[in-house]
Amino acid sequence: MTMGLADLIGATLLVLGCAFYGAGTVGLLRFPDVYNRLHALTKADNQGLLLVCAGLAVLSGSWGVTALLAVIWLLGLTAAAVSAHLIARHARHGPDPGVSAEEP
Amino acid sequence: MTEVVHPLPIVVVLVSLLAGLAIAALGERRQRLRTVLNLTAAVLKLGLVLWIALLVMDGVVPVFRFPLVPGFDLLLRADSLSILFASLSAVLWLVTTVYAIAYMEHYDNRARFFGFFSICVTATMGIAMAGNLLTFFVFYELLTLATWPLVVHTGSRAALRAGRTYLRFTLGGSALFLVGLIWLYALAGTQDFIAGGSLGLLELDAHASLRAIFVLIAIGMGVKAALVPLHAWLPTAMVAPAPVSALLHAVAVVKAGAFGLVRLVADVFGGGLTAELGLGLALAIAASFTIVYGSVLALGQSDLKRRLAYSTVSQVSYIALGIAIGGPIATVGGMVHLVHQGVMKITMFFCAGTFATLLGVTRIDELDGLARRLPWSAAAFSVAALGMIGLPPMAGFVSKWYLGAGAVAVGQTWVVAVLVASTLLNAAYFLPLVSRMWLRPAPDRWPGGSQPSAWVTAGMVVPALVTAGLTIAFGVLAGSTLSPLDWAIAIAREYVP
Amino acid sequence: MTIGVLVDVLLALSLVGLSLQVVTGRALFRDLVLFILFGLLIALSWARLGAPDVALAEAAIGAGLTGALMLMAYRRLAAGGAADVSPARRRPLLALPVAALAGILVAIIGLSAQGVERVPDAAGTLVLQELSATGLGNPITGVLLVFRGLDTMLEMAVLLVALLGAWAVLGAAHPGRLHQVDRETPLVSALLTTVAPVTLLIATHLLLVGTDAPGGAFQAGAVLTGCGVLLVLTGTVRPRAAAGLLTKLLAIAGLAAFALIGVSALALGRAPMTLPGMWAVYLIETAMMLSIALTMTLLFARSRALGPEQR
Amino acid sequence: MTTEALTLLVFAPLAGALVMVVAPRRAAAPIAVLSLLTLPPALVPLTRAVRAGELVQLPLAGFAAPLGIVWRVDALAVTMLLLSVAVVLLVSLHALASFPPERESGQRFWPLWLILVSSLHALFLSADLFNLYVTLELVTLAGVALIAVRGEPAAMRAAMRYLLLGLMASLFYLLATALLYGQTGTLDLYLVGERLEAGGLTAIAVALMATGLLLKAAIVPLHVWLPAAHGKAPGPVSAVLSALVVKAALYILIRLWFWGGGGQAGEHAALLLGVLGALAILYASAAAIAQRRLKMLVAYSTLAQLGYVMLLFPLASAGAYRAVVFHVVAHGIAKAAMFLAAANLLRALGSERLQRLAGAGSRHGLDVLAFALAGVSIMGLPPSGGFVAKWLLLAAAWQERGWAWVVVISVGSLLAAVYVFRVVSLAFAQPLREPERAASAGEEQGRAQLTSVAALLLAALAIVLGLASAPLIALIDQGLPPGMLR
Amino acid sequence: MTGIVLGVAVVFLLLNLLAGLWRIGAGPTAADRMLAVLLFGSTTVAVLLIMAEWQGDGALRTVALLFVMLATIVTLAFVGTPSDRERP
Amino acid sequence: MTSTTVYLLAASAVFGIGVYGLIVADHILRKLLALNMMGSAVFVFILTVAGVTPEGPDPLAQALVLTGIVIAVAATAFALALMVRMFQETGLTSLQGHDGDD
Repeated sequence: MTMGLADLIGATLLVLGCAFYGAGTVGLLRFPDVYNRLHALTKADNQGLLLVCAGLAVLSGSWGVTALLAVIWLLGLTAAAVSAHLIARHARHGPDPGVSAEEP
Repeated sequence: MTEVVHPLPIVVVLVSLLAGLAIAALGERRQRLRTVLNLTAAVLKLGLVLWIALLVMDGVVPVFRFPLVPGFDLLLRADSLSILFASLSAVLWLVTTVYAIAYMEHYDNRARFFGFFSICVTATMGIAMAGNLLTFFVFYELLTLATWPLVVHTGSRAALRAGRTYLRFTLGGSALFLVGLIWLYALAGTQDFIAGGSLGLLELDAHASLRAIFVLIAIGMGVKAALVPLHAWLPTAMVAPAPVSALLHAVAVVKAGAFGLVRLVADVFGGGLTAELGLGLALAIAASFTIVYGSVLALGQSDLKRRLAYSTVSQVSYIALGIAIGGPIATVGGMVHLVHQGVMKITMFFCAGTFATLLGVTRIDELDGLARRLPWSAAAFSVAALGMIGLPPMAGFVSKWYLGAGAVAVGQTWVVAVLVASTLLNAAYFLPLVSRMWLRPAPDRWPGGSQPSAWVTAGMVVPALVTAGLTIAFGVLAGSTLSPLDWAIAIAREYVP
Repeated sequence: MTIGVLVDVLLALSLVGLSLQVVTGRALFRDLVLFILFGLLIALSWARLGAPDVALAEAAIGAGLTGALMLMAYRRLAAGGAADVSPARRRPLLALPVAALAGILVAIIGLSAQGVERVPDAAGTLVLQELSATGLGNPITGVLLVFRGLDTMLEMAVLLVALLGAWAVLGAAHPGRLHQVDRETPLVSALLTTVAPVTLLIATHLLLVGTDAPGGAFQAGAVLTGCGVLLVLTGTVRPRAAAGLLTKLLAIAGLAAFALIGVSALALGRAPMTLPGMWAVYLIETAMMLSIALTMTLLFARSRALGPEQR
Repeated sequence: MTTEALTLLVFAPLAGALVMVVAPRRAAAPIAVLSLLTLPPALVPLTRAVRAGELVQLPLAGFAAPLGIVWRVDALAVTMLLLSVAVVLLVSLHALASFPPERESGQRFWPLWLILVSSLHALFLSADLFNLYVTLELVTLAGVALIAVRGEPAAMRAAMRYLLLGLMASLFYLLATALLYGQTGTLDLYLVGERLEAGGLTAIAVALMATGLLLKAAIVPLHVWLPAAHGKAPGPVSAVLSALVVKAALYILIRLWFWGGGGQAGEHAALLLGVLGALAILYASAAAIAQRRLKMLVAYSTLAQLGYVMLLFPLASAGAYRAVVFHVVAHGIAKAAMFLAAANLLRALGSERLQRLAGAGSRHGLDVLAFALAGVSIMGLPPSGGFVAKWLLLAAAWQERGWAWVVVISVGSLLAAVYVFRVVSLAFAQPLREPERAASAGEEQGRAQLTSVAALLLAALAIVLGLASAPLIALIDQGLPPGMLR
Repeated sequence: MTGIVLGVAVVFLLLNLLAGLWRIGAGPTAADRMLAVLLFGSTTVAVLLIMAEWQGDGALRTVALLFVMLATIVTLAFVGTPSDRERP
Repeated sequence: MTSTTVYLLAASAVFGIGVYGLIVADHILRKLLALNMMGSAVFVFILTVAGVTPEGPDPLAQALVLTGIVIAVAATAFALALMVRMFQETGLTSLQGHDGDD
C-alpha cells in the first residue's frame, strides 16, 4: 500500500476537484437568486471537472486517456457555457407561459 | 331391413335448404320466380320422400353418414318411423306453401319469410331422418333458429315479445338437452337410434344416471312438445302469421318435440328399459296431465287462435301418452296420432287464418253464422273439429281408439278415464264453435277483413279442403294398406315384435 | 469493496427516493426533472454493475433521449394551455396493496433467484465460447446481430411501427415550429460548429468499435439523434409536412437491410438471418444507425420529414 | 420447402409493409394483395409436414437453442397460423374497401396492418421467451396505432389505455422471463420446460408471466382496457384484435403452461385460472347484455368467450385441449365476422346505438345475416364451429367430473343467446322512422358491398367450420401437449 | 490506497449530487430546477470518469463523453418558448 | 450484502413504486414516467438475476437489456405522440372518467 509521487499528485488534484464540486453545490443551495446560483454552480463545476480530469490523467498515466479526458473537459466546458447561457436567458425573459403554469 | 349408404336422405334435407337460400337471395321483387321455386321444391321434396318410402318398403334403409364431432357422426337414416314423419311434413309443406303464398300476399319481407320457411322444413326433414340423438339435436336447434324469424316476422312489439318467450323456453330446454346428451355420451358412448332401444342392449347398471338423463332430454323435447308446464311459449307465439302457426302446430315445432319423445323412448331407451326405470309411467302421467290441463285452459279462451293453441297443447300429448304407455297397440295409437293430429290441426289453423283475413274474425263470439259467408272453409273447420273430438269415422277417432285399447291391453285402465275426460272437454270447446258457425244467424257487418282476388281466396280455401279431406280419408280408409294406420302398425311390429 | 457497496447503497437509495418522488409528486415539471436524474443514476448503476454497453445505451437513450422526448411533450402540452398541476389522484385503497405486493414479490423472487446456482451451459456462457467463430470481439454485438438477429430485426420493426404510428396519429396537423434558440448568439453557433461535428465523429467511432468493444448501432444512432435534435432545436432544420422518398428510405433502411440480408441467406442455402460476412455486419449496423437517428429525430420533432430552413 | 414457407409467413407481409412505405400510392393496392396472397401457399407445406407427424424446426441463423432463436412449428402453431391467415385474408378484403390503400387513410393503415400480420406470425412461430416478448410488443404497438389510426378522440383514449396497460403487462412478462433465464440458463421455451423444477420460485415466475399475459389477453378482472379498445377501433382492426391479438397472449400462456413447464405452478394455480375464466364468462356476458352500443356489446362478448379458453388449465386433459384450441379458431372466425358486420351496420346507420338498429334487417340484410350467423357460432348453437367447440368442452368437463364448469359453460351460452338475440331482434323490429339515407355514389356503393361480402364470408366460414370440423380436430390432436394422452 | 481515495471521491460526489436534489424540490422557478440538472450532469460525468479509473473500465469514459454531449440537449429541450405552439 | 443484492432490492422497490404510479397517477405523462422507471427496474433485475460470467455480467442478459431499452424508448415516443394528439383533440391529459362521446 504505497503511494508514488504521481499517485499523490493525482489524488490531491482529485480531492481538490471534489472540493470545487462541493463548493458549487453549496452555491446552488445557498445563493439567493437564480443568476447567483447559476454563476456559482457553473464556474465551480467547470473548475472541478478540470481538476478531476487532471487528477485522473495523472493517475492513469496514459496519453490516450489524457487526450480523451481533455476532449471531455472541453466539451463539458462548451456544454456548460451554452446551457448556463440558455437557462439564464430563459430566466430573464421570463419563463414561457406553458412552463410557468406549474408555478404556484 | 338392410342399411344401404345412400345420398337420398341428405338430398331430401338439402333440397329445401338450397331452395330457402335461393329464395332469400332472390330478393323481394322476384315474386313469380319465388313462387315457382317454392312450389317446385315442395313437389320435388314430396317426390323424394315417396322414393325413399318405396325403398323402405322394399326393406332397404338408406343411410348417410358424415363425421361431425369425434365419436359422433351426423347420421341421416330413413327408417319407417322417419318416413311417417317425413311424408307428413312433405305433404303438409306443399299444402302450406300454397296457403302461405296466398296468405302472405300483403306482407312485407316475403323473401325472408319464405327463406326461413324453407329452412324450417329442412330442419323438420333432418329431425325426421336423424339417426342419432346428436343429429337430432343439431336439426332441433336449427328448427329453433329457423322458426324464430317466422314468429317475429311482423316486427311488432308483441311479436318480438313472443319471440323472446319462445327463445327463453327453447334455448333453456336445449341447454338441458345438451347436458343430458353429454352425460349419455359419457356413460354409453354414441347411441344410434335402434328400434327397440339401443341403451337396453348395453345392460347398464347406472339407473339413477339414466333416469336423470331421460329427464334432462325429455325436458328439452317437452318444451317444443309443449308439455305442461313447459307450454307457455305456445299461446304467445300465436302472434305469428297464420301459416306459421299452422306449421308450428301441425308439422314442425310441436311435432318435432313429440317425435323426439317417440325416438327417445322407442329408439334410445326402449320400451322395456323405460318401463323398468319407471319413466314410462312418469311420462304417461305428465302427458295425461297436459291433455286434461290443456283442454281446460282451451275452454277458457275467447280468442280463436289461442283456443286452438291450447287445444294443441292437449292433443300433441296423445303422442307422448301412447309411447309412454308402451305395448304394441298404444304405440300404434301414439304414432298414428302424429299424422292425424297434423292434418286436423293444420286444417283448423288454415281456416282460422282465412276467417281473420277475409272477414276480420278472430274471436269466438264473432263466428256466428260464418258458414253462410264461407261455407267451404266452415265445412273444413267443422270436419277437423269433429275429428279432434274423436267422432268416427274421422282420423281422431282411430287414434283415440288405439290409445284406449292399448292402455287396457297393458293394464293401464286409468288412461281410458283420461281419454274420456279429454274427449268431453274437446267436445265442450269445439262443438260451440261448430254450432255458432252453422246454427247462429250471421251479423249484418263483419268485423273487418279484405277482399282479395279470387285466386288468393282459392289459395286459402283449397288447402284447408285438402287437409280436411285427408282427415276423413285417414279415418275411413284406416284399414287399407298404406294408410297412416297401416304404416304405424308396420312400425310398431319392428318395435314390439 | 466496502466503499463500493457504500456507493451502491447510495445509488440504490437515491433511485428509490427519486422514483417515490416522481410518483407522488404534485408538480409535473419537477417530477420530469427528477425522472431525468433518475436516468442519470441508472446509467451510473450500469457502470457499477460492470455493463458499459448498457451504460452507454442508457446514457444516450434512456437518460438523454427519453428525458428530452418527455420534456418536448410537456412543452407541447404546456403550449396548448394544459393545466400542469394535476396532482396524482389518490386511490391508495386499490393501488397500495398491488404495488406493495408487486415490490415484495419482485424482491423475494429476485433474492431467491440469487441463490439459484448458475447453469453451467447457460446461453450467456455459450455466447462467450462461440464468439470467436463469428469474427466479432464484443459478445453483446454478437448476440444482437449474429446469435439473436431476429430480436434485433424485430426491434427495428418496433421503431418503425412507432414512427408509422406517430405519423398516423399526427393527423393532418401541420408540423409545428420548434426552435426558439437564437442561432445568432455566439454560444449557440459555437455549439453547432463544435458539438455537431463531434457527435458525428463519436457516432462513427461507436459504430466502428461496436464490433469489438462497447458500442454499436444503437448507441451510435442515439448519439446521431443528439445531433439531429440539436439541429431541430436550433432551427437549422425545419419540420416538413410530407415525407420525401429519401426520408422514407432512410426510415426503413435498417429494417430493410437486415431483412434483405436475412432472407437472402436462403438463396445461399443457409438458414434465414445468417449473415454472410463481416461486411454484412457493418452494412446492417450503419443502416440501423441511420434509421434510428432519423426515426428518433422525427419522433422528437413530431413531423413527417425534415428539411433545411427556407427563407 | 418448410424453411421457405416459414420465412414467407413472416417476411412477406413485412416486405409488403416496407415496400408500401416507399412505393408510390398507385402501387399500394397491388403490393398489399400480393404480399397477403403469398400466405396461403406457404401454409400448404407446413400443414402437410405437421400432418405427417413432423415437428418443423428452423434454427435461425443456424444457431440452435439455447444459443440462438428457433422457430418451431407443431400442430398448435399451424392451427394458429391457419386461423390467422384465414382471418387476415378475409378481413383484409374488408380493409381494401374501408381503407382504400391508395387514399390517405389507407396509406396510414396498410403498412401498420401488414407489420401486425408479420409480427403475429413471428409470434406463433417463435419458441423463445424473449423473442416472444419482442413480438408481443410489436403486436401491441401496431395494434394500438391501428386503433387510433382514424384519429377519433374516443379511439385515441382507448388506444392510450391499451398501450399503457399493455406496456405494463410486457414488463411483468419480461420480469418473469429474466427469472426463468436465471434459473435455467436458457430462453428457449422447450428447454425451459425440460430444465425447470417445481418449486416456489417457479410458481412465482409463472404467476408473474401469467399476470402479464392475462393482462394482455384481457381476462377478467384484468380486462378494463379491452371493451373500449375493441369497441372504438375501426372495424377490421377490432376484428383482428379480437380474433387474433388477444389470442396470441393466450397462445403463449398455453405454450408456457403445457410445454414450458408452467404447469409446475400447481393445481391450485390452474384452478385459479379456471375460476378467472368462469368469472369472465359470467361477468362479461352480463355486461354485454347491459350494453347500449353495438360494438361495445361485441367487445364484451369477446371477453366472455376468452373465459372459455381459461377452462383448459384446470381441466388439463386431451379433450379439453382439443376443445379449447378449436374454440380459439371458431371464436376467432365468428368474432371477426361479427365485428365486421357491426362496423358495416354502424357505418350504414350512422350510429352505433343499438336502438338505431330497428328495422335494419330489411335494409341491411347481408350485414344482419352475417351478424346472426356469427352469433349462432358465438352462442354455440349447431351446426356451427362454436357448437362443436362447446360440445367438446362440455364433454371434456364432464369427463373430468367438472360439474361446476359444465354449469358455467351452459349458462354462458345461454347468456350469449340473450345478447346476440337482443341485436338480431332489434334488426327484425319495425323501424322507428323512415331513415333518410343520402344516395351514395357508385364506387362507395361497391365498397360497401365488398365490406358486407367480407363479413358474410367469414360468418359462413364460422358455420362451415361446424360441419367440417373433422380435419381441424385431427390436426389439433396431432399436437397434444407432452404428457397428455389422446 | 489510491482506490480508497477514488472510492471516497465517488461517495462524496454522490452525496453532493443528492444535496442538489433539494434545489429541485425548492425551485422556485423552472430555471432553478434546470440548474440542478446541470449540476447533476457535470457531477455524473466526474463520477463516471473516476469510476473508469477505479474499476479499470475504460469504456466508462465513453459513457462520460456521451453524457457531456447530450447534456445540452436536455437544456435545449427545456428552454421552449410559446412560439412553438402548433398551428391550428 | 453484495452490490447485486443492493441493486436487486432497489429494483424491486422501484418496480412496486412504478406499479403504484401507473395505477394512481392521473396525468398520462406521469403514468409514462412511472412506466419508464418500472422498465429500468426490470432491466436492472434482468442483469442481476442472470448471474455473472468470468468476463462480467452475462452478455446475453446485457443484449436483452439493450434491446429492451430501445423498445422502451420507441414505445415511449409513440405514446407521447399519441398523448399530444389526444390532448389537441380532446383537451384531456388524463384517462379518468367515462369515455364520454354521447
